[in-house]
Amino acid sequence: MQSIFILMMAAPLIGSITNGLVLRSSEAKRAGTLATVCAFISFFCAVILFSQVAWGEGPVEMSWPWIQIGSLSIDWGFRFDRLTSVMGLVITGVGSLIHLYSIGYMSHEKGSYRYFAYLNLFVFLMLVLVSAGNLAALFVGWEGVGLCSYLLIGYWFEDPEKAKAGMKAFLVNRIGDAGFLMGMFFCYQLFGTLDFQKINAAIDAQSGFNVQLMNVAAFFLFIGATGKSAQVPLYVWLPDAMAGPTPVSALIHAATMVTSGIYLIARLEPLFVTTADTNTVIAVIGLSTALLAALIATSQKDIKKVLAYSTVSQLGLMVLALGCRAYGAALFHLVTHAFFKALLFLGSGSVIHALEGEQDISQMGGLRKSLPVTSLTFLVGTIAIAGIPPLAGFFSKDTILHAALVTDFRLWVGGAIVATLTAFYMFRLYSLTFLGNYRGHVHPHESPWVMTLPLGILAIASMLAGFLGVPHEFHWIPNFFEEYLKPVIPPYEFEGTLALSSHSAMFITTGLAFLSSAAALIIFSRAKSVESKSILLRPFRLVFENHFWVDELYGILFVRPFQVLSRLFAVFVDPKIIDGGILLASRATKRLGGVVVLFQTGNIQWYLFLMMIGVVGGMLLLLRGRVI
Amino acid sequence: MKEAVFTFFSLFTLLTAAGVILSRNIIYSAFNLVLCFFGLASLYLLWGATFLSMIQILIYAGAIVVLFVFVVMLLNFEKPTEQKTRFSIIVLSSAGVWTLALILLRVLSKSLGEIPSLETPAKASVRTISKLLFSQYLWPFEVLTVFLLALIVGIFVLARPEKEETP
Amino acid sequence: MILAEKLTSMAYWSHFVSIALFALGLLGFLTRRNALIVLMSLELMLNAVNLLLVQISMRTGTSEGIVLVVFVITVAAAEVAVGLGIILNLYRMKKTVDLGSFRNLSG
Amino acid sequence: MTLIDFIIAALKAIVILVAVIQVVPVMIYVERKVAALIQDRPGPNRVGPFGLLQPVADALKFLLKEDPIPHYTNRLLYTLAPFLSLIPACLVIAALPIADKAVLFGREITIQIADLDVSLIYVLAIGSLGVYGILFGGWASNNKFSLIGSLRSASQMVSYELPLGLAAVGAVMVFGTFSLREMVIQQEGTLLGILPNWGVFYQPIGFLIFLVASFAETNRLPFDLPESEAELVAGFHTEYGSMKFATFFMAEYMNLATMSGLMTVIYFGGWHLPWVSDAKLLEILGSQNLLCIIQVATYIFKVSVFMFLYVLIRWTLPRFRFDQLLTLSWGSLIPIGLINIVVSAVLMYVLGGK
Repeated sequence: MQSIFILMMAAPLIGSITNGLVLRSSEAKRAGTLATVCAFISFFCAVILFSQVAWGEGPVEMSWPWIQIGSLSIDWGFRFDRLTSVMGLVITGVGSLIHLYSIGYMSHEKGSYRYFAYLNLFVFLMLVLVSAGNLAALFVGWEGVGLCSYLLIGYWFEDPEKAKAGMKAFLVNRIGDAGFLMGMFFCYQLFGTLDFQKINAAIDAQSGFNVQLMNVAAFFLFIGATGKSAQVPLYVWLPDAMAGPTPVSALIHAATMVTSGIYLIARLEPLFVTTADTNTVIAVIGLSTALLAALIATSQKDIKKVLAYSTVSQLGLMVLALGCRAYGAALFHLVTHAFFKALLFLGSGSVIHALEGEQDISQMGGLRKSLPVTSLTFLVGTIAIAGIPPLAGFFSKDTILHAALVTDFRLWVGGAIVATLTAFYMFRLYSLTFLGNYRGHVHPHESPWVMTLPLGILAIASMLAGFLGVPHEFHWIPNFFEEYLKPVIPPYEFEGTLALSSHSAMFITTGLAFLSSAAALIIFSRAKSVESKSILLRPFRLVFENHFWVDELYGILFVRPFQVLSRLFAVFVDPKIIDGGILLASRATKRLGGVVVLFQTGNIQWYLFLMMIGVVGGMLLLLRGRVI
Repeated sequence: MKEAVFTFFSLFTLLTAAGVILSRNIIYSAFNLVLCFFGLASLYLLWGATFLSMIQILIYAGAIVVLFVFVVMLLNFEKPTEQKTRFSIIVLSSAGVWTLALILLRVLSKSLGEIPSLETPAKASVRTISKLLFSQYLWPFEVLTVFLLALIVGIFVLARPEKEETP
Repeated sequence: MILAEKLTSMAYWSHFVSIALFALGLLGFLTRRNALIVLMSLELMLNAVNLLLVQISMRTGTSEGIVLVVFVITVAAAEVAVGLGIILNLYRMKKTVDLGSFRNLSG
Repeated sequence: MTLIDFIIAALKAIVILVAVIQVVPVMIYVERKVAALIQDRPGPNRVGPFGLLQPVADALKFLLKEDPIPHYTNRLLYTLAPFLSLIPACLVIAALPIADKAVLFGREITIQIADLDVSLIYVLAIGSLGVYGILFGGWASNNKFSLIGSLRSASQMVSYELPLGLAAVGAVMVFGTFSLREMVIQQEGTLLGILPNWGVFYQPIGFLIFLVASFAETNRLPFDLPESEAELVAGFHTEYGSMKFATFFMAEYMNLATMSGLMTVIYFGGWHLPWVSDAKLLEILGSQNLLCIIQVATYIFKVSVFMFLYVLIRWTLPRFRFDQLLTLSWGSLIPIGLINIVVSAVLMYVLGGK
């Protein structure tokens, strides 16, 4: 089994090296085929490993020593258990479909070997992240995927805007990474190890740990997760990350990388279960992220931006679930979200591809006829994310809302609003894009099969994935997902009395989703323009369209002072004080050398004369009249 | 008798050494140098270092000065002209040198005079010297051989005629 | 005892001889400008030290001094070989061996 | 050291020196006669019976000729040079053991001027000084041919002293001493019962190297590059005439004699008759002095053989070219000499001593 594991890890790495360093083929088809084959090999290995883990002898483990300093001992530990298998399947499965899709999407691109090399490298590092056996190894994958994200966002680095977006993503992630590192150090301080197994076992075995410290550790780790998983206040990089190629947005910024924060917390489930204070923070942040992003999403005009904010919103929902200690629910939503959000992104990519790069939905409309496959699959994705049964989103979202309801009624209300808004902005997007009349100028055309095939597969997955984790309300269907994860993550337990019966809550949310979908369809399917005419809504729209001016706020609060400080250093401290000091030293040396050079006449006899004087002087000094 | 011989050879050595540094003609300097080495060899002989005395003649007189004379002759094809040294330099140098000599004489006669002398002068036989060379001083000896090897290479590089620049 | 006394006096004069020889060599080194004579002066200095080593060694009956002298002679021979090689090259360059004309290293 | 000792030593020196100088006239005659023999002509035959008095006539000619000193020469060195050549040649003889000892007036007298314990090095050291005569002579003559002869001589001497010394080191290793007298004494008796116990059987290769190098050291054909008359008129002594030239000439023959003597001493048993030990001989003769005479005769005979060999080779082999000469030394003789030392050392270690 270990060899299969190694093959799973190695295939994308080899593909990356071959593409990026060896072949450097300028043809997208050749590079893409190689990358896709590698990704598929990895996927098959993941499937084999999954079957092994599910029905076979259990987790696959490997490790060899990495760092040995005094008592600190860190291994290169890998562990492929049930949780990892879920993530691994998503990464390699969705990943390989997106590789396939990319062949078509990048076909007009020159030198796309770079793109495929990065993409393969990303898959490899993501696998490192999810199969890491300890925090340090996970951090390697964590940073690695951050790097790949940076490289791919800035893939078209000739455009300064896009390069800047990559930079922004990287820098914002740094803040989260600092939190992650702090959390790691606290974990080491608390448990004396970084190994997940040992940490979890230690917490399970005894509760004598300092809860305050554990809260702090959990909090810092959560800051890391907010960075990677785009939560308030560090979400601002994700919408800008849409500057990258659309398949990248689908893979990295919707399906996999952004969920690594969720994965991290799920992985350290025993730690987070015990930290009540932190959980409150997590839940509040998750809910506020979900609400904020959903509101912003309702008035965006860029098709990818809408999806980006939708992603942020859905991630917020997952974090909310984490805050409610419903780790299984969060992971389930992660999986279903990976399917339908990847589907939506790929669909939007197909649209953009068809419209030769047009992303503004005001230039779209009525594409249903020219892009039938895309339109149909996009509709499936929309229904799925809107939470309309029996598609995937309904089940996973309902599980989360149920958890929120159990935890706190207020959280459930917020979650229900988010669900309603989700249905609204998604159907708005669908209507404006595919219904009504075509407002653009470019002649659209349907995409090739390499692009539509992944769309189809993902659409089917979005329809069926929900039945893996049917909520408890439908207790006659077993919850496979929860059962499967039971050894790693204990299922969620009911506690206390509910303000609302779970069935009625489900009916309310589903009904709201239906209503808002219908409203969106009615309002926008016949709309002449994207903007609504209502004066009443204008101030809201202004706020939402400008993302609550969060970027501007950050600009004033952090970026500007930092820039001023940098300017100070650049203009004054560096040239005057530091350079000045160095120049002073060099000038002093030169002056001194100018004096000493008088002794360097190039005449050997002069040197010997000086030496003799020195010897005579030294001897006289040594003797001090003792002999003479 | 012995003192007389000793004094004679001491004076001989010093006079010829003075000849080395005072001669205007460089060939006389070389000639004086040979004689000086002979004087030194005689002094060694008087002190009982027979082997060293022979070595002194064999290497210094037989090889080193021959090389000097050889080079002098090579350079003689166009007579090298030596400029006169400035008088001030001579005065300063002499003052320094003789001060140093005086100090050294005082120090040495004071400190070395305290070394107990043997009743009869020792004989440094070749056997003793070679035993020392190959036991106590083996390491310096080996280092010296490596040094000589490096020297051979160095000389070879120095003496090689400059290569014509090949385009 | 008489012999010992004689030796002591002889030792004194030996010191004088070797120091005087050293001084002469140093003087020659400092004042002569012909590179060959400077090299010869160097030899004189080395030999002055050799003389001192020999007489101390023979007076005390140890052979260490002699061994040292053997080393010095070896190194001196090597030094002369290199020195003369350098002087020949210098002569090839400037057609003179006057040390005053080699001041390229002047600071 | 008493006065008598001093007188004996002085007398010994004078007698041996005078005796060795007699080599010169003899060699002049032999050389001319052998040359004539090889070139198929009668040779000197006018002065005395068989021309035996020819050397006397030559000497008279040298003595009576005008002795001019060219005005462009360096007078001092020009005059000094021949003697610088002759003196080392004479000095070397002091270390050669000619015979064991004689008894005169109740005193044992060793037939050797000075019995140094490092006589082999002494011979090599003083022998290497002969080059100064040639060097200064050539330089003082202020003549390009002379100068080139001198330069050649210097490099030749320096080059061939090394193989000479290396060959001698082999012998020193075998005999375990630097004293020539010791070496001769050790060569008494027989080796393996058949051969005489001579150094040449211990050091055959060393002997060959020594022989070749000795030709170069004495500036004899085929290595007489410093005076090669075909190229350099007469090399370093182009400007010399009459008695000064004769002095150079004497020095050459003296060197020849000492080299032959050295080879005799190191490699051919010195004064020993082959297969007969001194003690047995003394028993037969019954007199130490008689034995001494026989020893001297043996020694002179052996030396004569070598001298004759020199003459023969001089008139048979052609002259080397200068680069060939140097290549022979640095390229063949020195490496072979080094290998000889190593092989000798290994063999001595394996066979346990001598």
